[in-house]
Amino acid sequence: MAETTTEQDPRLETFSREQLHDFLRQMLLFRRFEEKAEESYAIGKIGGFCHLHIGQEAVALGFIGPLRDDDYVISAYREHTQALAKGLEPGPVMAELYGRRSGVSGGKGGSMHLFDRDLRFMGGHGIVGAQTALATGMGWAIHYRGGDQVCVCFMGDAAVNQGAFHESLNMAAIWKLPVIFVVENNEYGMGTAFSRVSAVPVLEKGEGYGIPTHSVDGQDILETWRFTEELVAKVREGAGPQYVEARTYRFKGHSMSDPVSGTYRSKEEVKERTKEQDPITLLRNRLLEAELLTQDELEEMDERVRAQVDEAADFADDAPFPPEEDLYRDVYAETNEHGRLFLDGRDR
Amino acid sequence: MAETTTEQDPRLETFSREQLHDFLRQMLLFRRFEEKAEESYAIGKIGGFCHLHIGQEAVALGFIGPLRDDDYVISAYREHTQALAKGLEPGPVMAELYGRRSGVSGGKGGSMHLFDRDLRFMGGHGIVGAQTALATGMGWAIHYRGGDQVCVCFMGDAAVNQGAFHESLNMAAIWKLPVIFVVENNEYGMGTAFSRVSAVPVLEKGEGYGIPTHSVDGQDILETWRFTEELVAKVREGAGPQYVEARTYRFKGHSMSDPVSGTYRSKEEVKERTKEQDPITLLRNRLLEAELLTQDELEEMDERVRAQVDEAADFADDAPFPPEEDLYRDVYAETNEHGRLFLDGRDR
Amino acid sequence: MPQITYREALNQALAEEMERDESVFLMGEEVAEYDGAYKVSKGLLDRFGDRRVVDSPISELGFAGLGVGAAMTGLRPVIEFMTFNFSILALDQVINSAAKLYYMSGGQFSIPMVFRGPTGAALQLSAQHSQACETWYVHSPGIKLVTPGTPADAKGLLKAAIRDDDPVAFMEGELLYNLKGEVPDPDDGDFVIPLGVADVKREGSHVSIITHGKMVHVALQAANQLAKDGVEAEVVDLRSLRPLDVEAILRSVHKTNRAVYLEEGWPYAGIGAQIVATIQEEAFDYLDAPVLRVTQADVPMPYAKNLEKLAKPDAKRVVAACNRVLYRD
Amino acid sequence: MPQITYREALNQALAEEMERDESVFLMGEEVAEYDGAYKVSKGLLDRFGDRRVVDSPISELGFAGLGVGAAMTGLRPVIEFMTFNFSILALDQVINSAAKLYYMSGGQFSIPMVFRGPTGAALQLSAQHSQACETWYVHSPGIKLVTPGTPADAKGLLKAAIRDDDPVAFMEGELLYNLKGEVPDPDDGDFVIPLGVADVKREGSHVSIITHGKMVHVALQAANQLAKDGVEAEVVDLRSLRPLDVEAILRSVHKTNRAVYLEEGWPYAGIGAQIVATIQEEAFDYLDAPVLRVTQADVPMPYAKNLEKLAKPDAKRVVAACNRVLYRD
Ligand SMILES: Cc1ncc(C[n+]2csc(CCOP(=O)(O)OP(=O)(O)O)c2C)c(N)n1
Ligand SMILES: Cc1ncc(C[n+]2csc(CCOP(=O)(O)OP(=O)(O)O)c2C)c(N)n1
Ligand SMILES: [Mg+2]
Ligand SMILES: [Mg+2]
Repeated sequence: MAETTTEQDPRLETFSREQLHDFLRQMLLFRRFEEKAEESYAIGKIGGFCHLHIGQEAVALGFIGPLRDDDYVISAYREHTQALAKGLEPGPVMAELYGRRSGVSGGKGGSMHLFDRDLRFMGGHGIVGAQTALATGMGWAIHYRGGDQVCVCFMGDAAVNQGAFHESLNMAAIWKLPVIFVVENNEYGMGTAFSRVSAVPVLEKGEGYGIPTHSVDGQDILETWRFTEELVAKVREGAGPQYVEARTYRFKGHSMSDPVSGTYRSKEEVKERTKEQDPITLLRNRLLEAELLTQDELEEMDERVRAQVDEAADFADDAPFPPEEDLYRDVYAETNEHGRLFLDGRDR
Repeated sequence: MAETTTEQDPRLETFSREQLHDFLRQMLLFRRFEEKAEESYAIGKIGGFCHLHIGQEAVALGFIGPLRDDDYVISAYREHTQALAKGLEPGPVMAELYGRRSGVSGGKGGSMHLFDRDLRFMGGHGIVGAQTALATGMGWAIHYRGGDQVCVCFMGDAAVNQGAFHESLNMAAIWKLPVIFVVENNEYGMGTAFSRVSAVPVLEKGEGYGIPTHSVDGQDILETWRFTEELVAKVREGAGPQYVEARTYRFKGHSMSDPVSGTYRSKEEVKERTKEQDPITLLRNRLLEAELLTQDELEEMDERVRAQVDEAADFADDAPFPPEEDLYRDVYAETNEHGRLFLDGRDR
Repeated sequence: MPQITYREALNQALAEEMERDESVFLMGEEVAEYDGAYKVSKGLLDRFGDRRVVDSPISELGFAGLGVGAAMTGLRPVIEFMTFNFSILALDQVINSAAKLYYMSGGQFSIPMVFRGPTGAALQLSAQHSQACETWYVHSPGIKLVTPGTPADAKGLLKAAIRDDDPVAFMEGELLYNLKGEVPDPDDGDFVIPLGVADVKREGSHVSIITHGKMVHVALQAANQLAKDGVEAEVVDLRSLRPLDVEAILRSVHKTNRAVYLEEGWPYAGIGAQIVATIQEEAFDYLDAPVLRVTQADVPMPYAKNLEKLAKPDAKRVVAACNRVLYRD
Repeated sequence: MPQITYREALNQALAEEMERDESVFLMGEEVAEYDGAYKVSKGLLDRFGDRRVVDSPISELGFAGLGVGAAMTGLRPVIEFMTFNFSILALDQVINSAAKLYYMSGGQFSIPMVFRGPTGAALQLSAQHSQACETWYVHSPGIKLVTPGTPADAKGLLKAAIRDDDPVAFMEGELLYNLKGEVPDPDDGDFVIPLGVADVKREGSHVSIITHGKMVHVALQAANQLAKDGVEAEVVDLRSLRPLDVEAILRSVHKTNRAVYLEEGWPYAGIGAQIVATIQEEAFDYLDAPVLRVTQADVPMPYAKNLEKLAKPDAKRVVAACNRVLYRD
């Protein structure tokens, strides 16, 4: 669990001031982005399911920031901030949430299905656990081509009970694929505490495959970042698949339509955890205490980030809806010359 | 691995002479039954897939013999001898292989789908790993009703890589269901050595669930039997699910249409293992050496068993094929009074 | 008769059947402590305890199989899929176990269980969460499929499905849960609707709009619009897709000589395809026009609001199809 | 032209495409060291090594998903299902990933891969191993489905499927593997048959027997029997079910005015249901009789030899259906 001590963290010295500021700025951006999404959802600009990543920012940044552009990242449906961490622009990401043509998936995917081929952000998947098999395929492809990239695959704690997870870890292990399976253990799958659906802790779910397992404090960006740097270096050198538990906490409800607390967790629990384990507050306090950040710098940073998010929202607002002809576009990559691909008899 | 020593096994004394003879007789029956099936398959009396259990008899007998009638047994498609061990009659089992109305599944199931509701032999399932989930359901039902039965679920080594296995073990663990998962590790899944499809040994595949794991010599009936007696007693008392590796070996090809050896395992390997690890030879030699069996008794026993199998084959030969009206029988248990259940427009 | 929601109707059906028969239990993701993702099982945990109302891990294949195994011993599991979209993971246990075990075992193991949850699209849930799953469940014999469109049908049919000795897929609709309608008071006795009986939701003589599930309401909307034009459409709600009330379909077509099938799902090998084939096999000489189908566009469901609207079948398309078979276009 | 088996034709296609394109690899159970459960991949391990011919664990969902993930990066996986029966376990990755990713990502990630293996029944493999899986694969848009019935079609279509930029389900037949037929010599140049082109396997003017996959041979048998009676049946082999050569179907029906669909699978929401619907939607005025279907009996496949024979569609039933649509019964 995250430290609340005021003793200075010796790791601070191992990062440059710019880097530390950048950590804070990025996590603030994630946070403000999600808050904006929350607002926009409330007024109907975003529809469907919308799962916020608030509280888990240090996992996204720490596990993605240290990657190279040609490394792969894949995730489930709670992936807005991961997309931003991989370099997707806030404007097109917000536009996707708004269902606009300029969205990162052309408005077809929405909140759960953000993609960017060039940045190797491989989605945004809605079937719990399914992305683990896709990630294994990316690991396979790296191995097949003899590259030294890695694939970071995020999943929630509840995903480890899926068969796909099991089959994927096994295949990754036998072929020594460069996949880092990161379980964001935020302790709940919707309204179900992990301890109610597993007889062992999350970390032990990685056993039985011959894969190294690790557990890190997911609220501490210094820890997740450094850990990832070191782990990725090993994987690039052939260490094979890795299983990582990132201990974190979901500050909001499961999705916008679910309550933050309720029968499954108490208001008090949420309040306490939110207060004590906010990755942004933790970093900010450390920087302030260590005099690596001034209050002014902080305020300016937050203002900049807010402006950036407002800009993203404006971009999304101004973006056009997809034209009608997009309905039948992108179903098939290859337009065969023969036969019908669509059997609905509608005019196209 | 099985002992080849001539020192007397102290465990012999813990079984009565009758019991030991019965072990031998039953395993001989299984063996002769399978040999007859092999013969019948060769001349076309049995069709489709036919997977023999030869070499693995001590697993079937040891894990089923100690059970009560009201305990459940479920398996995959290599289940002839398990059915016999649970008390199904050789005649109706053979008749099923022959596809006859008097077969244990009315001729509809065949070799892979033997069933007996009264004897709680729950099949005979053809999708690798699927039976693990069904077994979990039986465990659930026992738990639901507050009974002290157990469910023994057999699977091959290759089945542990299925998602269903993973999901099942997890559910059995969280609800502490009385299911004993027995992996018959005969080292191969068809032509694939287990070590090629798992980075860890079979035993470790049971890790990560919070379930006790065990490994036993599956060629030694004294071991499998005693082990099962003790384990079942514990499970009846609430010890919850168990994971057991029974180390064994497949003496024949994967199914009747596959070669015994080939690119995936050498003739020599099969020859050596067959010679040194035949569960029947091992028991017979021990009994002879310990003077718990005479050569005459053995011969008489084998003759009796052969007669029994011949009788079973005669029964099957004489049994009628299912009548045509059986085609549409047993699709639905409930004949609804309204609407059509069958949409083929055929006369029935 | 009291007006209750579709959600309450399902809840009543579950509670009554669990009360009546100790062998009925409910298992699925979030069904207990959370009262169900869509609150269908609200209060059942409190009432029946955690032995009979059980939260499962996210292991669709596993808990579907668990249900089948429990049913083999005579229990009557109700397995909730949070939505049927996720049940594709479980399809092997549905098709290869639930639907075949009775046959494979020569009639020894019936599988008296229900798989239930919403099918089809809600609003902007995009491709992986918005598909009508009927075809996957109806193609294989050995299983039954029920698709109630109103609160009364939801209650009466769910009770019948739970009592049925065969595996029944029971497909609801997210967008139906809040729908209100008259449902007989529980105090007035057991309200059970037998499977396999279609219901004429509106009488008419000019054209038959045949449909199932939540599309019933779209059909009625279309019929109202047509009525303004003097066209009286008959709306036949199949309610149960297997058993299928072929006689009711034929009765209507004999009367109207024209038919349109309306469904939420995709066209290729959809339910409509089967109904068209059945009608033309059995009522060919009664047909004055081809039987047309109105379906989802043959594309995965897009997220964008405007595209989603285009993709879904609506009353306008139904009216157009009716006009076409009436040669009024 | 050389006569080779369907198995050899597939093997040639795989070898040629792997030779031509480094991004093609083959993965599945027993495909490498064992040369394939049905020996389709015989010799490929020796020729291409274990990087490109890969034995997988029995993890259908996992390795199907692995294929999709690899395809997202531009590789061209050929994923073998030992039989498509087992692929029901993998259907989530087929439908929710392979078929939808291109759409969901707004056209960024095409999925250039092939799922292949036998579909339908062989001999006495009973219920879980004997089902035609076409409907499950064709219902959802985003995937293509090819079902070759002859060695030449097997080769030409597999090569096209591997080169196609979309996910293609390629369904073979256990009972076809030993079938011999003429296939152009590899030395005479690349032999590729485009997807979406039906093939008239026999010309005729009285009735159209439309079919796909191994049923082509049953159709031809039926046509021969009919010919003895003076009835000239046209046998239209669809070869590819999506894209679907609707024009070829209509051409034949315009000529014969009568049609029968023959398929190995079950009737309810089967391929035939779709074809019947399509024909009657688009050629209603050309039909002199209802389009009939000949399918597997609507029951799980029984093991007993005599029942299995009864369950399967055969030439006799096709002849009877043709006679019915010709009003000759
Ligand atoms: C296969 C499947 N089953 C059920 C769902 C519905 N569902 C969506 S998210 C979720 C909970 C997942 O929890 P977890 O994996 O811990 O991720 P978190 O939401 O906490 O990030 C469920 C049950 C789904 N999307 N896919
Ligand atoms: C899901 C599934 N995939 C593939 C098959 C084909 N198949 C049947 S048995 C088998 C090998 C299983 O090996 P193992 O589990 O070790 O059991 P054994 O045959 O050795 O008893 C395979 C691949 C199947 N029946 N089901
Ligand atoms: Mg979680
Ligand atoms: Mg084995």
